[in-house]
Amino acid sequence: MSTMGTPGARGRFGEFGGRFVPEALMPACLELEGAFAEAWADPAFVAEFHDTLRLFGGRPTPVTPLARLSERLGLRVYAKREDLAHTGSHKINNVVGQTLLTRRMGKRRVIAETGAGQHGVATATAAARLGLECTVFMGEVDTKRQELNVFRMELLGARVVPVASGSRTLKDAVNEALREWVTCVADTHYCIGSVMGPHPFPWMVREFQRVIGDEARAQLEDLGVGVPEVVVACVGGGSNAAGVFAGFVDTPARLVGVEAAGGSAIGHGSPGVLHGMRSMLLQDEYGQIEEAQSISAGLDYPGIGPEHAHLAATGRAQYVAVGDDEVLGGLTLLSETEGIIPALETAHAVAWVARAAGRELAPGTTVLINLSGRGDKDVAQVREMLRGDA
Amino acid sequence: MSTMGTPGARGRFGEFGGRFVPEALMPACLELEGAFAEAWADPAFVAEFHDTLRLFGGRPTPVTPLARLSERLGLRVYAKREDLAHTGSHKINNVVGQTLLTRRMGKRRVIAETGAGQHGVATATAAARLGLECTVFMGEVDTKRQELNVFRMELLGARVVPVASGSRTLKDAVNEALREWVTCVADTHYCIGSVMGPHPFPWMVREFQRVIGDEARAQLEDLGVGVPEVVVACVGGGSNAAGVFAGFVDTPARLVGVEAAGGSAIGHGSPGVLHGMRSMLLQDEYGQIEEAQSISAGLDYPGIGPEHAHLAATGRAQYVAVGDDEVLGGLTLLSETEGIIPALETAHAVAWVARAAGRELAPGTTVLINLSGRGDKDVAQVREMLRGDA
Amino acid sequence: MTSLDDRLAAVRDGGRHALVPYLMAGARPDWVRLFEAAVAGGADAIEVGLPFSDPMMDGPVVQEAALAALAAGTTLDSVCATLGSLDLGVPLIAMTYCNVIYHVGLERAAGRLREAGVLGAILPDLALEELDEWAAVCDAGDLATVLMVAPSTPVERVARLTARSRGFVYAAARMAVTGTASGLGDGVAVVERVREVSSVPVYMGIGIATPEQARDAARVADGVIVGSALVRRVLDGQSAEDLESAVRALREALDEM
Amino acid sequence: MTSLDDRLAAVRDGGRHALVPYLMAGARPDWVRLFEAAVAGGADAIEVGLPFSDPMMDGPVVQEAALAALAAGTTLDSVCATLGSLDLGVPLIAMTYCNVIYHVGLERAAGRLREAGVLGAILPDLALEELDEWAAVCDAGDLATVLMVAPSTPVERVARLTARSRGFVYAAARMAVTGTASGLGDGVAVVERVREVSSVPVYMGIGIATPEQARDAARVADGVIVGSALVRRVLDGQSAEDLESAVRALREALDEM
Ligand SMILES: Cc1ncc(COP(=O)(O)O)c(C=O)c1O
Ligand SMILES: Cc1ncc(COP(=O)(O)O)c(C=O)c1O
Repeated sequence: MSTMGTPGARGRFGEFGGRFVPEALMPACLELEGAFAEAWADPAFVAEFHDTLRLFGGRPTPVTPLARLSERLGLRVYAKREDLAHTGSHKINNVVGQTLLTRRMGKRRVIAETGAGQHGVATATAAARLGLECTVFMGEVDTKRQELNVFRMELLGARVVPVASGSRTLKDAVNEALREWVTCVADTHYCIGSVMGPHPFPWMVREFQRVIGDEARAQLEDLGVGVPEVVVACVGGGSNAAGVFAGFVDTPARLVGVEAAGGSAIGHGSPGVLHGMRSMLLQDEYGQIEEAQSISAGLDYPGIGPEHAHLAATGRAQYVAVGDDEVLGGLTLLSETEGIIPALETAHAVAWVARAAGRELAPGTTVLINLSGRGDKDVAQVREMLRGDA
Repeated sequence: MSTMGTPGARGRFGEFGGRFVPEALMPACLELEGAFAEAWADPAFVAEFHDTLRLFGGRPTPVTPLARLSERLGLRVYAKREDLAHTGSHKINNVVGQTLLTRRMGKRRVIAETGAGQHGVATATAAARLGLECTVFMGEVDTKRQELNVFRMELLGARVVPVASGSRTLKDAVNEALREWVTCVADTHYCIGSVMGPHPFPWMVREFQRVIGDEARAQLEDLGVGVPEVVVACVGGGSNAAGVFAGFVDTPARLVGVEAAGGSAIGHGSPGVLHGMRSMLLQDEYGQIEEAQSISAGLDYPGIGPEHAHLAATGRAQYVAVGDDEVLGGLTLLSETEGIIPALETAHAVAWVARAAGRELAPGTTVLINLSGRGDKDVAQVREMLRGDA
Repeated sequence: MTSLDDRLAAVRDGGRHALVPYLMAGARPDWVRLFEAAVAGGADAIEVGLPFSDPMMDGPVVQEAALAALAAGTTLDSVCATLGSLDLGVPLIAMTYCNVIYHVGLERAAGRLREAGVLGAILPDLALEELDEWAAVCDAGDLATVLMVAPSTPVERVARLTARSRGFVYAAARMAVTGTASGLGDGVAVVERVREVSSVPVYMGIGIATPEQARDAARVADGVIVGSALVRRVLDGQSAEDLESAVRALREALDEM
Repeated sequence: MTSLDDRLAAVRDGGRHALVPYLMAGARPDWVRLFEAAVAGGADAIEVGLPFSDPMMDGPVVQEAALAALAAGTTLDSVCATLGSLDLGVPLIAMTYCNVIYHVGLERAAGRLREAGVLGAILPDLALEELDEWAAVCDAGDLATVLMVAPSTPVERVARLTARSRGFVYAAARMAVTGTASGLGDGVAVVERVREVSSVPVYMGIGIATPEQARDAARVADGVIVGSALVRRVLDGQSAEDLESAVRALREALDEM
């Protein structure tokens, strides 16, 4: 396949991807693959998807020229504003797609995993809009750290199930969602939150997210910028990065994914199989999965979407890591210079650009940052951290 | 003047409006009036305003058909989605306009009052983007209730000054901002947060907000709905209502402003002079201003914009009140049926529509609700309240 | 010419610089006694604060006094009733905010004040542009409308304000709300601007607190208004005698001129 | 035909319903003793759990056992070393997840297991679509790849799975992860679907906990797999003797058939 094209029937991206799930789930994965392929080729479905994103999700999100940040860094920086999408991040693109597909497949319920709650809130949102039942699995540790997001989901009519197994965080929420899915796959769709999991999820989620890159490409054209020299996005599972990269993979733009230093599956991981996919994973010498560590819950994942593992392996995209200490600097920098408080996840991308300015990024370089989400959810945490510093 | 047209030199809306400020501020008010009139007639300024709203503010915000709410209420309900604007409410429209004007007037600093912090955050945001210095006055009571918004403003580089005078809430923050303005009017613009204050503020803020109504009018046309039968908005100072009403005032649409029962300046107030304007006010028998009481900080204001007082007096718009108890119902209703958690302020408008459905609003009536803001800021408070109920 | 014009012209004609203490009616139960003390100390007129809940031209000291007065139940009527039963021997000038007056009704409010012996009124939030109605009422009722000129007031506007001010012109010494400050700020320039267009008496106020400031002000102005510095003493619980001495110190500084 | 096929065919040919307890290697320090007790109680084979941090096909009981085993330092190597030094007398079938195997490398992992005397392996997250590589390695190394058929498996797929399963076909009695449940769920139907396309032995598992369930299962299946019910006892600290009795109870139920 062409880079970031349609994967073959095995759902492989080079040596990564595939489908590593219990037989009980295979029929559902196959059904989903067929249903998605068919829907995505159906102009009526595609139109419904884009109409929903437009009328409900707030798309297109703008590309904002960041004049003051550019001046500060000696670059020409633009931001794709996923923070302005409904529920505050790019997550809505994916869940709108998957819930519409759920309805199309005749299923009445969705389940989802969530870490900090962003994907859970997004799923609950999209489910509420279509009147689908919704259950969200969330690590017990996270339900406590993110009480308000739990309540948000409940307000939206979803049931939140605290997951007490394993490390009781995102990784275990995925496990638990998969276990639940085994029991209810006939009427329930598993609305996974990133470009991960078994085929067709990584492909499907990337396709639902490519609207980011496609829009940005056209918008930068309209702004007279053309193709940027560098496209930067933070990477947890990798959905916002995949979405924006997809719009520029066929251009000379350098693609940079920014991982959290403590969750750097490309930087510190090795190939393995988890959550239904073969990809790069943080694991010990025996193949036991290690816990990721990041101040941003959304990057706190020991794996990465298989397509990113492939893009890294082929060198088409570059993956770098940013430590927790730099992230706060990225967050405050963007806030002060541009009036945009980014999510902690997103602040990784900003922090890398700030670090690379004048070094890896020559003065005057045109950079598109995918502003994957807004920081409102993180303000209390950032406040604690800045106080702790003081 | 025509209804919601340009007021004359005295800034009157019928018997309301005007300019009741110390002489020290009059030159600034006159300068501002001139500067705004000139800028608003300058296509370059208007273009800069609209470009900024588009590229930075996330406009146009969509009009969302609310299918499930409509079915539930037996109406045809649409929502203008100001919750999707940058910083989470319509407040951004006004501050973008005023900060651009500040720069055009050659001033280097803005001050603002804020209640819950929405307008303060918006002002800090717009100021950061232009590199203007920013000071926000906030009642001491509110700085404690809304610590996170204080921190947000600080992240954006603003200084927040707790106001310890009077009732230490919004009303006193306005007084304090006016007092501060007296001392620094030469290089500082007072970026007021609603359609209130002395002329030209009520007019100017309405003009900056009319983008809501103008967009919605065209969008409903595009959706094939045409002019809705009813346009509903919550009213604190009245800026979101004025903005949406402005787009429909020349149509047969019924215009409904929803006040908080405990801050109902039209419902329970009488004419008076406060904060530089003559309008309807909550006051005692001696003309001392009374404190408003509402669960939503943004409606917790004893006055109302003078143009609303006039629209009420002439009957062109109708003002109704909704009690705190109904508001939570409005909030949960919209959340569950449509996946949109509205601000508590906004929930007043939803609650009135829910109450009026099948009564004042005949089945099938087309209703546009201005969804002035998102509920994220209120989630902790709503959680407390729902728990308190349980 | 209003009665206030006459009375204040007489002060100037007597070669004297006018001293106008500002005191809040009702700020203390013994507020009348304080007013008398100010007169005994040498006041030529008293600016009588009528409390308003939202005094946008006042700093913390006057705000506090207003809240105290309101808490004690002070109203326009209660103050007028008290003042009407007295003769303090000097002109009284009410200082309050539009809403207090508008709420009662302009004619009724003016009538009340005048009946109580008040000769003038300062409404700091009543802009020149909104003046007509109130000015007409005042002119008809022999109540002097005292207007303020600020450092920010452009020259052409100084002339218009001055032309419409009765009794005296209030020259704001600085861009600030009421309070204490040092020096005269822009006061001299403001007074001079008024002088250029008119020969009406000009009194300087806003941030004038000490005898030295008063004396310096009187080098250019016809009188001074001292508010927060005195109100502070009232709030601090000083006795009428102490207040009288404080006023006398100001008096003496002025008389040195 | 793999060695496991031979051994299990012998069980069936002996007119016996196979009893396959699932036990987690390393879940307790005395785990070998527990394996021996299971054999003594009448097991025909043992499914040897090799712990994985993220066991997506396992319910809480097996998860807990896996975490205990990992905490005790259990690895593929440590288990193989122990098993290689024993002869339990019944076939061993490893049950673990792909990553444990992939991480070591397929050939090496298969070699290790086979050297340790393990005759088969179940990787519940290895889908038919991903099977080829592992199956080739297993076939080459005489390690039986046991595949699972689920209630959701469509008929044409049952045939393909059955054709590629070695030793036996694992008939999942219900749409669920490992655990205890009542009744046989969809187990009978699943077994019948396999029978329609093949004569290989079919063992039923997933939620089979009690002797009664085992007996009922054996009415249609060639064997039963009992996991969580026994692992629960292990986690609860029951003695090897108690475990042996529990296995024996299952044995007797099967033998009643
Ligand atoms: C704002 C934001 N950005 C990025 C991420 C990381 O996810 P992904 O890498 O799939 O975009 C998250 C996940 O929660 C998020 O909330
Ligand atoms: C979301 C929202 N809606 C409405 C209001 C009320 O203001 P206005 O009446 O000026 O629109 C506020 C004020 O903070 C607000 O935040």
